[in-house]
Amino acid sequence: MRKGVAITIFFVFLALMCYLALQLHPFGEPPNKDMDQYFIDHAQEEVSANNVVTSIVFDYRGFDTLGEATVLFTAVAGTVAVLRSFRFKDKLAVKKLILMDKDMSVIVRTISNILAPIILTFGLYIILHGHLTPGGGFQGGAVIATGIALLIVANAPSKVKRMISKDLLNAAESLGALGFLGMAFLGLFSATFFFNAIANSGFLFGDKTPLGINYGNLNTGGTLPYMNIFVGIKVLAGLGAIVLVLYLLAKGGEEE
Amino acid sequence: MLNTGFGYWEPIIFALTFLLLGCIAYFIYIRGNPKHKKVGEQLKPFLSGNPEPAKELVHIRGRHIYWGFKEAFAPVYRKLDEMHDGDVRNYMLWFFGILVILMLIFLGGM
Amino acid sequence: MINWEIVVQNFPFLVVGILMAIGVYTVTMKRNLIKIVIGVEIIESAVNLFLITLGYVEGAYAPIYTMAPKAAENNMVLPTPQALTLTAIVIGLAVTALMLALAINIYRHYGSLDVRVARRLRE
Amino acid sequence: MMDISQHYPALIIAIPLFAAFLCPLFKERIKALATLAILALLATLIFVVLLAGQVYTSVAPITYTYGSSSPGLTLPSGYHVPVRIIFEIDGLSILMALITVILALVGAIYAYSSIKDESGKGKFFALLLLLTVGALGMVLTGDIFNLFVFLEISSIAGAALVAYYNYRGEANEAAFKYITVSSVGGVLVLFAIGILYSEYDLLNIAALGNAISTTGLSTLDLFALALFVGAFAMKAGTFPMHMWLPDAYGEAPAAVNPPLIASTQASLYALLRVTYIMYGGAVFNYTTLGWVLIVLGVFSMIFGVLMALKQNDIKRFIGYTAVSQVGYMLVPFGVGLSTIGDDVAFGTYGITALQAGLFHMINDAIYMGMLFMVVGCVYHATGKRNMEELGGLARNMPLTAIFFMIGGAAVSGVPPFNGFASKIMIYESIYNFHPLLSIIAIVVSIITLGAYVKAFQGIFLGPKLKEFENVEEAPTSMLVSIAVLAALVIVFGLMPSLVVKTIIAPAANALVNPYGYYAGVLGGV
Repeated sequence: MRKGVAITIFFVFLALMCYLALQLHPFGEPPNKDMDQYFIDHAQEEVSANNVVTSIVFDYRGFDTLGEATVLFTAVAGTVAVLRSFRFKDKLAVKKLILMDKDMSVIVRTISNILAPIILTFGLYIILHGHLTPGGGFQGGAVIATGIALLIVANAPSKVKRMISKDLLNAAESLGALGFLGMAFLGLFSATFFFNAIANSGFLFGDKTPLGINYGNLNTGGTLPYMNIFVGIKVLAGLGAIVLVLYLLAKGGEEE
Repeated sequence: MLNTGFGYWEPIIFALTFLLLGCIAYFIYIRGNPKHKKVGEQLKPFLSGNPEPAKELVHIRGRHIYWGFKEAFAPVYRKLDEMHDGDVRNYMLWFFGILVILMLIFLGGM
Repeated sequence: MINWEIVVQNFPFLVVGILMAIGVYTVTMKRNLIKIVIGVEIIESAVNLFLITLGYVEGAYAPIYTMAPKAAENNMVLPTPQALTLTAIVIGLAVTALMLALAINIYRHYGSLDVRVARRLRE
Repeated sequence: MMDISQHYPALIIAIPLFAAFLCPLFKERIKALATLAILALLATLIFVVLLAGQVYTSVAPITYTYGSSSPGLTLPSGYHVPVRIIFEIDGLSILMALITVILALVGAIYAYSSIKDESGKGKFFALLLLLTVGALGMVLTGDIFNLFVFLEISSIAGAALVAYYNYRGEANEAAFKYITVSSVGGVLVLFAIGILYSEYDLLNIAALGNAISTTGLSTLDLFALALFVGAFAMKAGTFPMHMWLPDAYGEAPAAVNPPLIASTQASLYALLRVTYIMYGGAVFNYTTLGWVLIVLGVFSMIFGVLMALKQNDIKRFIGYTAVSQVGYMLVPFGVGLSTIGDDVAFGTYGITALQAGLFHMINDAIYMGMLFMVVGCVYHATGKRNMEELGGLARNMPLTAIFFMIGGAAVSGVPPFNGFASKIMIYESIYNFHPLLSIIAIVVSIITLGAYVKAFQGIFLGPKLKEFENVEEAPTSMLVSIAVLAALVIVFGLMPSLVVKTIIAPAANALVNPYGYYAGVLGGV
């Protein structure tokens, strides 16, 4: 009975989705590009960024990105809160995780020690060049977080706890989020919330970008590079905290 | 005064009327027999001569209330219990079912 | 009756629809909580793919001016869907992290990841 | 140099967000955390009230353009579509924002005593503030994708808070169900946004509405509408997509219930925004859409209250009555929507139904928040939540019992409390649309009263039980926060006409004037 209903719904849904796909505009020929043409035409002079996507992410729709950073912050806070240590109060609880305080093999540790600095450098590059090339704070932060994750999973929980503390990561995350919010507030004092106050002002990262296709000037972008850096800190700390909490939990060495 | 289009509702008048009626009720209450004794046999309930059980034993718990109503609606409740089986997949199934029905209604009916 | 040219041209959109339906199947039929998380992820990926395909313009270049080829001038794909997808991916990541954390806790309490076990709340 | 009065919309979001980012740094210091949260929410409340003054005195909706060189510059000079994120605040938005902030503030005051003995307090207050930010952003924004982002913030924060008592298996289970259902709903909203984007290349609600009304309704628009209606109705907790609601409400800490209710109401707001405003300018068959809402509403009413009647768990019981109250809002909204094409019917009862629905929406938020906190007090004092094990508590907790009585009377529509004021408006306006609807509403109201009598008897009446001899009245901060809402219940009940005239009527008028909303962004269209 239940299975039959589910299969029926699945097929009706599939049919509706296929019908929808055929109703959409032909692939590769958007019928209307009013808003996007504005971004392509004006991103360089208004935001002084070569990367149009980053200029949308951090300037035109910067408020969405604040929301996005908030979502990540919420998820980290939520995950850490949900996985905080507790004493079982209900009788049915049976599963206790076994403590496994062991390093991974020498090969893994050596390779991860060699790779981690390279990954960190690459992540920094992605963060700093977010307004010129593909990438930005989120992507770079995620890359750095993989480096941290590599270091975490290669070592024993007791060693990890000495290396990185959850409090440090939490504080770094709050700092990144507050810095991002602060950059948004900076605009409030000159025009509106999220106004790009530094672009074309001559301050650090405040140069004008040459219009049209160019080789890229790192010293452009206004608030974009600052926001990228803060978001990068936030993302690497947040993802690092999630990996750390999950790892310590899986190995049975959760923090009190 | 709240005008509902076909009548009105004035809570202040209602509250005043309520107070007035309360005063009248209280007036009748204080006119009662002052000689009524607050002690003795007459306070106990008469249970065909049987002794009165302890209060804790006759406490009616929440579950017992509306037993008749629940019995009368038993077939409905059986269906509803089946539906609320706590399986997260069924939650999704109801959601997608309604979604599909809505799509069909909207595409066909508008 | 079906216009096959459109079917071929809109194949990416069809893939999105099929992926979504697979996600629906996964969340309504699979019994393992982790598989349900995967099903939600499939639906999320389908929507992300949908957004990205919306921005595609035939023969156009990435919307980045740094060292772009000459032909890219005035011939770029729509940038907004890429920005939206970036946001949607991060949101999807956040949801997944929280769902997995909750699944871990359910396992610790109930000793199982079966949805038929994880239903103490009913009626 | 900077005129602060222009920036209220930005500050309303930024202040609680700032406080939320600070919260984890305080860790377990409950006093500092509660002070921070309460101060931030008080500041937000002040800004919301100031913004309300602006909204009620101005003719057009207030707009705030993020990142442009001046807040009122909705269109970049010389361009015909909005490109930035715009907050557009009309009477309805500000009504929802007011109620959201009040509920969050009350929840924060309540939390001070109620989570004293738990760990992870910093995270708790951060998540509480983030839940509020999510609901506030949803009701203030004028951008459909931004609405999706805030929807996700509120559902993730909500799910994490539902699982806050993580030593209870049921709490984790409820949170898992909640996040699964709401994330799929959110993703489908995003799908609908993508469909609309593909057609019009716009994300602003006003601009989209204008585009839909000028080009006419296409198949794609209807697909998007179905997805929006389904997802938002599910997030609002309508039958038969309500099953997550009693789970989540029942397992959440009582302090979180008021903001959770606010986020549910925000989803209902989004449903109204999409149906009345975004699709309001297009010519299509409103009656079908109206009847869809009415049918969903009637089912929610009847089955919600039937399930409530057999509940023995005190918090799930109130969760099911919340489902039934959602029906009371959907039915008048559906009636208003069905009559929107017919000027005579709309003038005589449609607008009253709409006002009644909006009035019931805020009344419901107030007394439901109050009732959840009252049963939270009972749980806090006794550690039990099954009516089977409770009884005779009125002797130990007289104030709690009185508050429960007020809340129960309000929810079941006993005069002179606020529930009656909005319900009489609902009965009389929907009677003209279809008498049967009115009869069902009245019968459900009676069963609700019966259910609350059962709960009151089960929890508070009966002889003094041995195991509850040492139970004490709830702490002051919990009682104060309940008293605030109880005062609102009584004030709204005694002065309904004033409330309707000052805050409800502007909201209803904003809702039926989609072109005014479009003009707020696009200029004189």
